Amino acid sequence: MTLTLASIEAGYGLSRERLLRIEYHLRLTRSLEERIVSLFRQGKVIGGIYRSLGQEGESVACAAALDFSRGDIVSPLIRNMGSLLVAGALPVEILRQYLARGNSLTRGRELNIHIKDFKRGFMGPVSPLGAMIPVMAGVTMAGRIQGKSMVGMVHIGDGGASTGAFAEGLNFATVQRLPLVIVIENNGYAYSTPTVKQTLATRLADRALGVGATGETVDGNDVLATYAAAKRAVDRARAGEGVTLLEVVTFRMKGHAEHDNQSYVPKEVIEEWKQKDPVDRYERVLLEAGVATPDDLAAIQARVKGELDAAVDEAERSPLPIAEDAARGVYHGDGFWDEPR
Amino acid sequence: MTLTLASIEAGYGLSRERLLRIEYHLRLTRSLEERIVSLFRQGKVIGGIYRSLGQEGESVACAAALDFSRGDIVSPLIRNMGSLLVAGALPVEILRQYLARGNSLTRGRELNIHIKDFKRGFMGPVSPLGAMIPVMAGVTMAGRIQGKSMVGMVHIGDGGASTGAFAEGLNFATVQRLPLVIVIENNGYAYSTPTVKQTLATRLADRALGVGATGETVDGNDVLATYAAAKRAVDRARAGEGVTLLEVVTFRMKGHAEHDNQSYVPKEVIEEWKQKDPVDRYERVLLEAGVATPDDLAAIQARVKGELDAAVDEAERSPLPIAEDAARGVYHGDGFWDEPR
Amino acid sequence: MSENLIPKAGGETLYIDAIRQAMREEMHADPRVFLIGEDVGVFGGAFKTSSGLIEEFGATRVIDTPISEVAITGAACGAALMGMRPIAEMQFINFITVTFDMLSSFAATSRYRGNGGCPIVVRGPAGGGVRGGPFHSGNPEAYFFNIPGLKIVYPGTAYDAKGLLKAAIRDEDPVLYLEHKFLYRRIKEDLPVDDYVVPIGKAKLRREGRDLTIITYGAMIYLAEEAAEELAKDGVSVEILDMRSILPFDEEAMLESVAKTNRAIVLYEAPLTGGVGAEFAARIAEKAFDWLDAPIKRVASLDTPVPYAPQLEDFHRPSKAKLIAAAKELLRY
Amino acid sequence: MSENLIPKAGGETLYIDAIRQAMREEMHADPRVFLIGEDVGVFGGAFKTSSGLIEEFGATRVIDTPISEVAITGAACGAALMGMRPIAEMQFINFITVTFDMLSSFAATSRYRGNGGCPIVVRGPAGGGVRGGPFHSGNPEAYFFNIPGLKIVYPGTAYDAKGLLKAAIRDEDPVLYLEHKFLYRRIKEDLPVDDYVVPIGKAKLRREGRDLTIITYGAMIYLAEEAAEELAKDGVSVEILDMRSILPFDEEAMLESVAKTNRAIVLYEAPLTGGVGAEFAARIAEKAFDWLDAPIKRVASLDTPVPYAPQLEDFHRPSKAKLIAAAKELLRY
Ligand SMILES: Cc1ncc(C[n+]2csc(CCOP(=O)(O)OP(=O)(O)O)c2C)c(N)n1
Ligand SMILES: Cc1ncc(C[n+]2csc(CCOP(=O)(O)OP(=O)(O)O)c2C)c(N)n1
Ligand SMILES: [Mg+2]
Ligand SMILES: [Mg+2]
Repeated sequence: MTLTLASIEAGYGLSRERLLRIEYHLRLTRSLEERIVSLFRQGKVIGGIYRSLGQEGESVACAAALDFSRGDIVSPLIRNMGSLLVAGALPVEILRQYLARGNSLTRGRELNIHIKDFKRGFMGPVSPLGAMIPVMAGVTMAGRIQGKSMVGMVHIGDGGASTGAFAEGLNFATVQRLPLVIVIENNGYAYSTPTVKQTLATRLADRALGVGATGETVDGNDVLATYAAAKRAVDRARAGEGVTLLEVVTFRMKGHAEHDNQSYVPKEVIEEWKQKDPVDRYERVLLEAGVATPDDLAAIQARVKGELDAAVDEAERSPLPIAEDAARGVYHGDGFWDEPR
Repeated sequence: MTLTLASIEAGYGLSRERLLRIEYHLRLTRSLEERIVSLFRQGKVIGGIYRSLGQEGESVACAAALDFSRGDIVSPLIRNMGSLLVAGALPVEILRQYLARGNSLTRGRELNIHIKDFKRGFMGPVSPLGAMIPVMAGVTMAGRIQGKSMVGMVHIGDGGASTGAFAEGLNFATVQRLPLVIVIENNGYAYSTPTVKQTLATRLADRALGVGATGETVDGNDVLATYAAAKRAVDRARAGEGVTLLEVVTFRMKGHAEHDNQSYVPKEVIEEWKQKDPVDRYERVLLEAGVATPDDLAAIQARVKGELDAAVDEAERSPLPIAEDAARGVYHGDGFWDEPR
Repeated sequence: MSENLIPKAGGETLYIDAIRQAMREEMHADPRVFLIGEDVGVFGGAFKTSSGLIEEFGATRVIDTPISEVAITGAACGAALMGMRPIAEMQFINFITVTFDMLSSFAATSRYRGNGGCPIVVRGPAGGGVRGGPFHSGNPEAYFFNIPGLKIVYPGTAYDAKGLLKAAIRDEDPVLYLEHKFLYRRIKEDLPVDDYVVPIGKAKLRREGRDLTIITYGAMIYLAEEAAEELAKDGVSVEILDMRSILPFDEEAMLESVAKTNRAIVLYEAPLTGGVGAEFAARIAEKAFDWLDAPIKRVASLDTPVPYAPQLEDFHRPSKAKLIAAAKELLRY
Repeated sequence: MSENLIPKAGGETLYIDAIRQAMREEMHADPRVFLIGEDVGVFGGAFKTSSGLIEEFGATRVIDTPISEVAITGAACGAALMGMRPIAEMQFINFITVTFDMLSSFAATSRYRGNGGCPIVVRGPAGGGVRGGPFHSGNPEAYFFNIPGLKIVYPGTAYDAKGLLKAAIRDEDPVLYLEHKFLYRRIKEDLPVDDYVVPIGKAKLRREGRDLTIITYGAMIYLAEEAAEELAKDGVSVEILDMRSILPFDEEAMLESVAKTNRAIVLYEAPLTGGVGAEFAARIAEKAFDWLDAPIKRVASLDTPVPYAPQLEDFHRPSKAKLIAAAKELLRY
């Protein structure tokens, strides 16, 4: 079967505009991360960076299945910068985090993508893995009490799925039939620990079986397939059919953080996954289906470059935090969070 | 097929002697608990009591599948007094716990069946549900490091299976391929919460699927079937085939504790389960198969009565704790635990 | 909901009923308030603290959960961020340790790190004297006391139980609310019919005195009173300050009282070392040094887990005798 | 294993290598010792603290685990009861809060309730100053300080890091071992080649002085020294007591020093309120009252989570300036 725009529209319900928007977000994610790496090398980033190279596909595709106009909320992990961008976080907001600026969303108190804005529909994680599953259960539970038709989506890794918080949250959300999609990113490793040392299960989606949720596994580097699976899960959630545990199979193409050279990953494996790069694959689909021309893709990259030039510039010009502010905004009532920055 | 001693021996590998020993432990458990209830009504029990009526079958059958001479260790829950007795805990030791005596195994510091003796092969739980799963994983891990061929068995309820500690312990023990049998007692309720509010899963044994363990569900009120399933699990564990999650389906015939009149359980359900009483059923099998005569059963009950008369007497004559001892034995080195009591 | 639809209670009220009244009235007054926990709905809670609430407010606002303290408190946090006012019950407060991370990492830091205020209440039966043994007698306030972003209260009277719970529910930040299970059905007070709150962070002077201040909270206020009565017979005039709120606590009231009496005993039910009372003593030692005529004494439980047998538990706990001995030592000073 | 097969190390040693040396030597000397944690094996630990150990001792004694702090510490407890000597690593000490219940309910109470001693070591990188933000800069010692049955140590030197870890591994009770990640590669000392331990519960007088004692531990000993140097220029003679062990702690050494200098500052890196230093101050206020010529001051971090940006974190933390100001205030007294 030859791919055409019509066949994609029929199969996935995605218009040309939305397909190109996905492409834009894929490129935006990858390029923004490259900017962050280069700022890091210049010594401008405070703290570490955690790459999502190779995982932009599932991040963007899953978030694209949400409907932020209906109040949907996504809670990404550190390697889901793409989800945040789809939800409407601005590159400059993410850059200000990495540069620890006083006018960042967290005012320099927190790092990388740990940012929240419910109006736009996102909430970054806390570091303890698993914690966001119960929290997002509560977010969707509140949505239901409030009569909203919102859906929640929360990401967890193959490693994070071993936490008790994950297990409690999954079971709790399932038995309460909450409109929550839990995405397990099986990217082969948790820091240096391969998934075979994390669990004997071969399909992480099978955790769903034990609690009565719906489970599904999808090739996370296939953007359209991932979108389709995420969309099914979101639709089920919105229809009141409860929790889906969606396993996206992908690969972490860089070490855990910049200092980790990934020596524990066999070279062939990295080579193999390079061939499966989600952005390359997606672009081939767009070209093959005649959705976009090489010029269209170049135009998108040019747009991304322009936006990021401006964003980096703005971030670097952003003010540093005021030292004395460290003492404020712990509790309600001191006005800190009402002051403009 | 008519049941005979020979068919039971062939099917379950249980000799007449062992079959009668199981009967003895069933009766001992039930009768000991009745004694505790009567002491409770006399106001002699400190704190509460948690009945196992209706669950003696699975407690005794599961523990009977262990081989304590090989160093096996069982960690029961509050409703598994039967497991302790099979492992060799003495009725007087359990009574001293309830009466909070100074010469109890815990010297009056802990309650009911929270007692431990690794030489005999048992360790009671702490109250936080789920905690014993990781702990027993560690016990079996140590056994393996030490080159022992021991097996561990740990009990958890339908309610306790919702804890993060359970999930972490199950996954950890499974991926480490530890010789551990985890028994989930699905007795219909966790305090007042029916299993349908605990989880959407219909088979709790399916939690095994999500982590790559072996799962099995058995009628916990069928003593022989439960023994057989437990024996399979123990054999697998000893053979290095890893963790089995064994769900025993049973029913809690009394409230959570003595003060709970179980008003939330439909009368018919209780009536229905009364018909399935594990001790009655087991005795019918023994009689039908010609393993025992009514006189044999009466003799066992008489023996139990005699032993318990003596045990209650001894427990009631046991000394109260010495107040000043409360300050001692927190850390190693003050000699407290070396002193006889 | 209009004011006059809110059912007013009051009158002779047990400590435990004060808690229920507070929840009920707040649930009437504010549709954002809901209760979540194990057996809190159909069963009305292990201690019947929430009995009747599910009948009145339905299962969407009185939520029975699996045995999952992390999920219960985590869901409360998520709901709070969405504008709700969850009350999460721990069946026994001991089990709050299971979800320590959710409270310390997520809830306590939420506002500070720009994630928004996280106005949850986590409440549950605390305290000993009920022969509950090591796992059902806990006083965990000190575990959470070095975690900025949390608030902690521990009422000793029915009046405060109601007023502090209302304040906690209305508070914009996460509050740990410890209720003393020994007091549940032993304390009965005449409560106002009209709505009131007891502000978090304000101590209550329970007894005025001249010679010595006992600074305490929770169930220990009654032990302090017993000791004060006895000391009064010897002509010693004891002042008793019920802190009620632990984080934040009423430093001013504490210092004021010590400035007057010049002698202080800090009394608490948790083990001595590392208890909340250490902070109280440290503040006095820094800020009321000039007024002190004697060392600051502490009376607390032994540095051991809580034992089960009555003889052991009684020896473990602070006693009137220990309190009076400490007082006499200070007075001789 | 015969004595002479135990590899001796020593010489110029980084703080982090002192930790590795201690584990390695104890693993050689005692087959019951093993290490368990996330990425501790093949990768050698997130900070490379255990690098080389799996090559030397194999995967049964250096165990890589799933991300399951409850299982890691719980399994350590179970193994300890079986006679082993497990060392459980938390990748960052912050994540110890995930398994608070296992440590407080199970491990701490085990001996007391007749379940047998539970000799585990739980260790992990603690402390701030590394721009780790709210979740990678924690000093959680106070959370565990009101839990009898646990021990807590927090070394500030390479010598103590090695000697205290050996003592912790050999201890018959559960020990939380906090290692300061800022010091890992910044502190280097000449260590003895022969086996030694630093006994748990003994403080170390780091600097003798006459006018004022700074009581501290962990990385703060260096801040205390900087301040002492500066104060020395003004002729002020500062004594510095490095507590090293927090539970139990060396009350005697503390009181002795205060008896000599008559002035005390308690310095710690955790937030002020409810910190371990409150207990130190309270003990002094009770037991050294007669010797005190001035209030007991505390210098600690702000009562906030640890912020990420350098400007904020530096303001949050104790500083030389704050310490000197506190000292001067006491000296003027
Ligand atoms: C509860 C907890 N334990 C340990 C850590 C330290 N840690 C941070 S990321 C990480 C590995 C995560 O692996 P995975 O969940 O597979 O996500 P990935 O990095 O592959 O996206 C670990 C162990 C943590 N953040 N939280
Ligand atoms: C972590 C934790 N939360 C709450 C409790 C309080 N609690 C004690 S028993 C119980 C119900 C247990 O139900 P289940 O696990 O099904 O065991 P059963 O009583 O039916 O044998 C609860 C909620 C506890 N012990 N531990
Ligand atoms: Mg991963
Ligand atoms: Mg049950």
